[in-house]
Amino acid sequence: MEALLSNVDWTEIGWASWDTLVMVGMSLLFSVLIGLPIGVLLFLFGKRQLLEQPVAYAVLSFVVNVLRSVPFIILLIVMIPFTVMLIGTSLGVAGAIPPLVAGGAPFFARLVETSLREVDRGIIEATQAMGASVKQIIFGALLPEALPGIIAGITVTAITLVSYAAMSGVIGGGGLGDLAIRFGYQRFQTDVMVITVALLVIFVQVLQMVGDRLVLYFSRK
Amino acid sequence: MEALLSNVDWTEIGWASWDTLVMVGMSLLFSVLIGLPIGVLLFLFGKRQLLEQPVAYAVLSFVVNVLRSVPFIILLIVMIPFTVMLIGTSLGVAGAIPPLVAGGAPFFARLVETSLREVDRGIIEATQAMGASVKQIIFGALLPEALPGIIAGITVTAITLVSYAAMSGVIGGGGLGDLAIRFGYQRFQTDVMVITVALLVIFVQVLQMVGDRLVLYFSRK
Amino acid sequence: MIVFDQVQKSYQVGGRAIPALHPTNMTIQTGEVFGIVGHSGAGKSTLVRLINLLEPPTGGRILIDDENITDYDAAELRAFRRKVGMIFQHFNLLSSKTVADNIAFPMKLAGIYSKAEIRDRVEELLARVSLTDHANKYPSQLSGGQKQRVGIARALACRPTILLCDEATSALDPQTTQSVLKLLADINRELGLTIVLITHEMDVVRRVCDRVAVMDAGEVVEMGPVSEVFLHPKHPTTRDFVFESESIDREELQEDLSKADGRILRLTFKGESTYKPLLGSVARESGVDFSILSGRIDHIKDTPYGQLTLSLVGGDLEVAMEALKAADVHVEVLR
Amino acid sequence: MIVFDQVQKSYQVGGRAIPALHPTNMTIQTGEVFGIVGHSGAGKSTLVRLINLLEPPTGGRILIDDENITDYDAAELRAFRRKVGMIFQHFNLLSSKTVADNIAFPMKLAGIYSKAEIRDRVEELLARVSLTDHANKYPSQLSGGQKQRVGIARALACRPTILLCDEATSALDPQTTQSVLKLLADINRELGLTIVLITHEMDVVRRVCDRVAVMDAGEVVEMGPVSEVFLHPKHPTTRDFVFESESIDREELQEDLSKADGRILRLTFKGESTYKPLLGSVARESGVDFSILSGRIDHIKDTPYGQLTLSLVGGDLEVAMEALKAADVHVEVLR
Amino acid sequence: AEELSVAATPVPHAEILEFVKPQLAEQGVELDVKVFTDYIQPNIQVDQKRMDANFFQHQPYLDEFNEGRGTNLVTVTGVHVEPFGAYSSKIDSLDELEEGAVVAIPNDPTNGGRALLLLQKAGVITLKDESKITATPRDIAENPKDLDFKELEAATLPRILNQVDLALINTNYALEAGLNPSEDALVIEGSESPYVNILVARPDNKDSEAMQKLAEALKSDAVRDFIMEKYEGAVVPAF
Ligand SMILES: Nc1ncnc2c1ncn2[C@@H]1O[C@H](COP(=O)(O)OP(=O)(O)OP(=O)(O)O)[C@@H](O)[C@H]1O
Ligand SMILES: Nc1ncnc2c1ncn2[C@@H]1O[C@H](COP(=O)(O)OP(=O)(O)OP(=O)(O)O)[C@@H](O)[C@H]1O
Ligand SMILES: [Mg+2]
Ligand SMILES: [Mg+2]
Repeated sequence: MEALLSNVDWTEIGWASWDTLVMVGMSLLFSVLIGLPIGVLLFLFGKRQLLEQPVAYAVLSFVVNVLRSVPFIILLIVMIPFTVMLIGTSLGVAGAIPPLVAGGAPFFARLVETSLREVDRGIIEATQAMGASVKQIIFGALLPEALPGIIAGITVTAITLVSYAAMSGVIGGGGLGDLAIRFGYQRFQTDVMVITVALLVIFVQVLQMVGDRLVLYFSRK
Repeated sequence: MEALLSNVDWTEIGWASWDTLVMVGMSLLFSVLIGLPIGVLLFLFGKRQLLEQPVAYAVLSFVVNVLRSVPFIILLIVMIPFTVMLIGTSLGVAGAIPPLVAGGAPFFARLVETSLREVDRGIIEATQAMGASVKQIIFGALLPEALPGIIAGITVTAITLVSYAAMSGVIGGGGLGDLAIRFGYQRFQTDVMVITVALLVIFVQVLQMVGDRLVLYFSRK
Repeated sequence: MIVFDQVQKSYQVGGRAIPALHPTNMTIQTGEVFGIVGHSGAGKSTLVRLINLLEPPTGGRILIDDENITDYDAAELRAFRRKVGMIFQHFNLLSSKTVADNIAFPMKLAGIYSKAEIRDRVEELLARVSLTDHANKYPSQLSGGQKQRVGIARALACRPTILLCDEATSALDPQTTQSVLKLLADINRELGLTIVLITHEMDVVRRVCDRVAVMDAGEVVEMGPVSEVFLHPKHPTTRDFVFESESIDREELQEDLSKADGRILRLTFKGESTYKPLLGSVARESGVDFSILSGRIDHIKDTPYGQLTLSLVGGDLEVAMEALKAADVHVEVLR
Repeated sequence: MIVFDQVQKSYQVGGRAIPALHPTNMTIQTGEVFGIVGHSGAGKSTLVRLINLLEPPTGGRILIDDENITDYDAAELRAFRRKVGMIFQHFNLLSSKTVADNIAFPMKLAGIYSKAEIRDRVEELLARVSLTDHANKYPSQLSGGQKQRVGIARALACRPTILLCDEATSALDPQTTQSVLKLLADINRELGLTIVLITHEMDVVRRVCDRVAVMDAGEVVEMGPVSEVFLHPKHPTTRDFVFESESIDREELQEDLSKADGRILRLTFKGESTYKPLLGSVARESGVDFSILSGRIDHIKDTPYGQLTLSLVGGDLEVAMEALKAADVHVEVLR
Repeated sequence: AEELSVAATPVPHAEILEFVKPQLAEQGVELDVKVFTDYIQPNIQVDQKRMDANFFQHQPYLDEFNEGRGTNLVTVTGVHVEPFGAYSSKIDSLDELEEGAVVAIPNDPTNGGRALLLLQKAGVITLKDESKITATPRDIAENPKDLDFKELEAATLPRILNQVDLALINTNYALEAGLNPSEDALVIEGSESPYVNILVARPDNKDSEAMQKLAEALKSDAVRDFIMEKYEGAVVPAF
């Protein structure tokens, strides 16, 4: 056992776990905060929808697509000046968060758009007939009705961020994924790789289970 | 102009575009072929669903989660023996496809699961009442009813595969994303980076527009 | 007052515009209960959904209290809709909210009610539609009629001045229907609520409507006070509805008539004459024997009316006819 | 033959089991049209959904043609369900299929029909429910009644031997209802189809049902031939329904009675006596004058019946009563 | 104490820095080692004064970088060489390379060009520009055996050795993967290699006291012994 895990530095793994937690947690928070309104706008501006606005839709959709097309590593790099401006550094865990958000928010926005499209038109109509403003329709009807789908979207986004975060080693981000790449891939320390991947699996599994629970809890159909 | 794009080798960019197309196209095809049934099973085995099977669900969900937790670079590496077994090589464009599928299929499966959950229960019941087998319910009712959501899921998966494919340089996969990283980033040829990223943006934009069209076309609600 | 001025509506189906409502002129008075009947697909729902602009008209103007609502901007339209309650054919309840929250929803949207007011009003409405026990259920846990009652309570929550009902009692049993109608009639009387009511149940029209419009294939083919339209229908579609409501299918009628002997008359009484002991005295005076082939004595809103199909045998027919006519009874000779 | 043997059903609401159907015994004969009436939330839909096991019972056995369907494995259950058509309260049409494809769907599922057979049958059914013009529309482009007719056509597509109708005509106007009922009655007569029919319209029960069950709060409180149950209701709930169907609200009745003079009788005729020229001759013989306060002459399925509330003034009351009774009329003295 | 932040790749640079950390601490210099797995950021960070120095590259790469990015980073001192070698699981000498054999080389600019230069030195190919250190397969002038070059990430190469005829692998990766450079390499760079790994800083801090203390420490005998003992020939001291 000792020999088997000879390369494993548990303190480092502890820190890496914490880093992953912080990176994923913070970037998920901001991805949701930024992606949700974008997703709602994408939905509202879409064809045959409440605020049908072909031009606004095209522009927003284009911006989202640009962020989604740039390979994440490139995103990490080209965002550096912006990241520095925003939070004072582009290094480490903190520096990884803005690019993660830049990758996660447009992704989540698309999932939100898809969920909102599933909301029964009759319900939107009924809310309109009550004289609700667009804002009230969003918060009173659209979001509550689409909640299970949106939560499932948050789960998928969280897990995607876990795998994005693994690439943050490029800018010294660290975390479990980076550890797996640095030791497992570049240094051929399979034991470290197995342990870190196992921790990642556990982390993802927990995220998924919590997500599934919440989806079930909020499903009223 | 000449000087501005002095580093750009258009033949190479042409090839890289083709490589990206092939990698994304093929891996999308297989991701959908494999992810769709997994997504359907995840849905059917889920709580309060047609074939409620807590154990089968847990196992399947776990496998999906494992594939989703492993950082893509690690996946590229650990899959090498399997890739060689499957298609005889783990190098280049062909070698990139199995890991891309391993990353894309579970991702798509989750999106399918979410879409299917939005299908009206009454419709499933009506189909059951007609004496439909589970297979008939799936193909006759579930999939057609969830089609717009599933198409939106395919679009999101395709775009995610584009960004995964950028990492395939690790095993010599190539493609536009890899070109952007190797030349634009590592060799400071900003012109190459701009061109390749622009091509990626166009590619993603086309994918999204086609996806949006299809979603609209199949939306009957 | 709701005025339709050449209002029309077509839907796009496969690229072609299919008219669902031909140009229509119509006036609904403030405070009246206005019924709309018509065959399935005639355009009733379309017409009602135009009143609060859930469907934008493809032509014409809609005036509500002399304001052209088709000209409204978004804010004006919202303010207008706040005063209009709507009960949907398919209920359209929010699946994510409990029964109580569904009813409270329009009040919350209005933003002018205190928490306590909302709670009290919801409780009151729940009691009115007998759903107090189900307050915390979600719509998916309700029976069809229970869902419909939630929709009714929700439409009434903000005390609207206009109420649009699209088959508001179709999923309800007769007693529940009756209590809902009573509720609507009470509000109509007390607060002058204008009610526009689509229904397939002629009893409902008879019981609560002041005026009725009959629609057929996208057109209003007959319109007028209920007693007028029901007792003296002019358009074939209207006759269909009225006969149907008398349970007299034409074929059946033919059959019965062929079995019966003698003269066959259709009598229509209205108002107090309905309760006069007429038939007995006529029989005595003229010596005719009569049997009732079909018929009904009932009310239209608060006016009693009766319609009987009789076969008369023997005696002096002329005398009998004269006596009936003298007593203010409308007589039609069917054979 | 459908037999319920102590069948019960409860739903889980917030962790507690709420009974929706108390243990029930019941037999529905093959080839009969069996009506179910009851107040909203009484458990009618629940009962019907138990018949094809859309809801698994929480207790008891359901026997269909002497086979215990609760014991069926998946394949047997599927084979059984193929023979049972169901019309849903909320239609449950597939939004992704056209009208024609929705109707063809159960035939495709059955897998025993050729393309041509399916096409012909769909065309025939479309014509029967008057939707030929709408064959290529999607459900979202239909009116409420049109959707319901698609549901009806779909349920009939595979020529089932049992048809479950959950308020199958609630969204239809009287004429369309009538033509649908005629369609059902024809199939019932020609092919011996067993029909279980939930409805809120007493006319529907009267017109097509052989027997009827009245439900109240999860229990079947009265059951029997329609004429029996309708003309001589025993349970208070049944009386509610029957009185309602006569449009005689009890309050109204009290009011009318108080205005009328003399004796008040309620006469019930059944069969041929309905058409006898009785009233006139009685009036002549006994010298009484009568006015009809309310009432109705109509059919229950193919049997004519009548129910009249009369007030009698003057003359010899005893003689009149005797004459009526002698003519096989059921007489109730109300005042 | 004075603080000195240094960006480094994990092996062996960060390890060597960690080794001298206690020694420097005694001299009043607190060393802060930040590990990077990337070859661009360490230079950028130093140039933008967010870090003081870096230790991961060799001189040719630095020159290329300075030119490409317009930076002005300077060498403080050379420390070690990581000799580059060619390995195969199929052949025992470069002469056995067949027509159209598949050759895998790293796809990053530092190592890709270096691999081609090594092949040129072994007489297998000729480059258009014989000393271009960022050469790619596009820059090959003569390729008599018509070799099929595959570019992969450096750390992947040992893992696909059995799928190709020849792979050019950094010694550190070869070692990690259990290869023995002195025995298994068909050809390997000598210690005269121009690719000495260097400590890099900016002109303004290159002569600072702390920086000089670090440079001295890296060239100490203790470090020499540490390298020899720990890396067994995969890393060779260059002082
Ligand atoms: N899924 C469910 N969960 C909890 N309670 C339910 C559920 N479905 C029905 N109920 C309750 O069971 C009772 C009977 O419902 P059911 O749908 O059988 O009524 P119904 O007689 O068909 O009424 P209606 O005429 O209004 O359709 C109702 O009180 C209803 O609230
Ligand atoms: N969104 C739509 N697209 C196309 N056609 C439509 C649409 N909505 C309604 N129609 C058509 O317009 C006509 C009128 O529909 P409407 O819903 O007004 O009928 P209705 O009188 O309410 O009928 P019902 O009593 O069956 O509810 C119908 O023929 C229907 O098929
Ligand atoms: Mg309608
Ligand atoms: Mg029901």
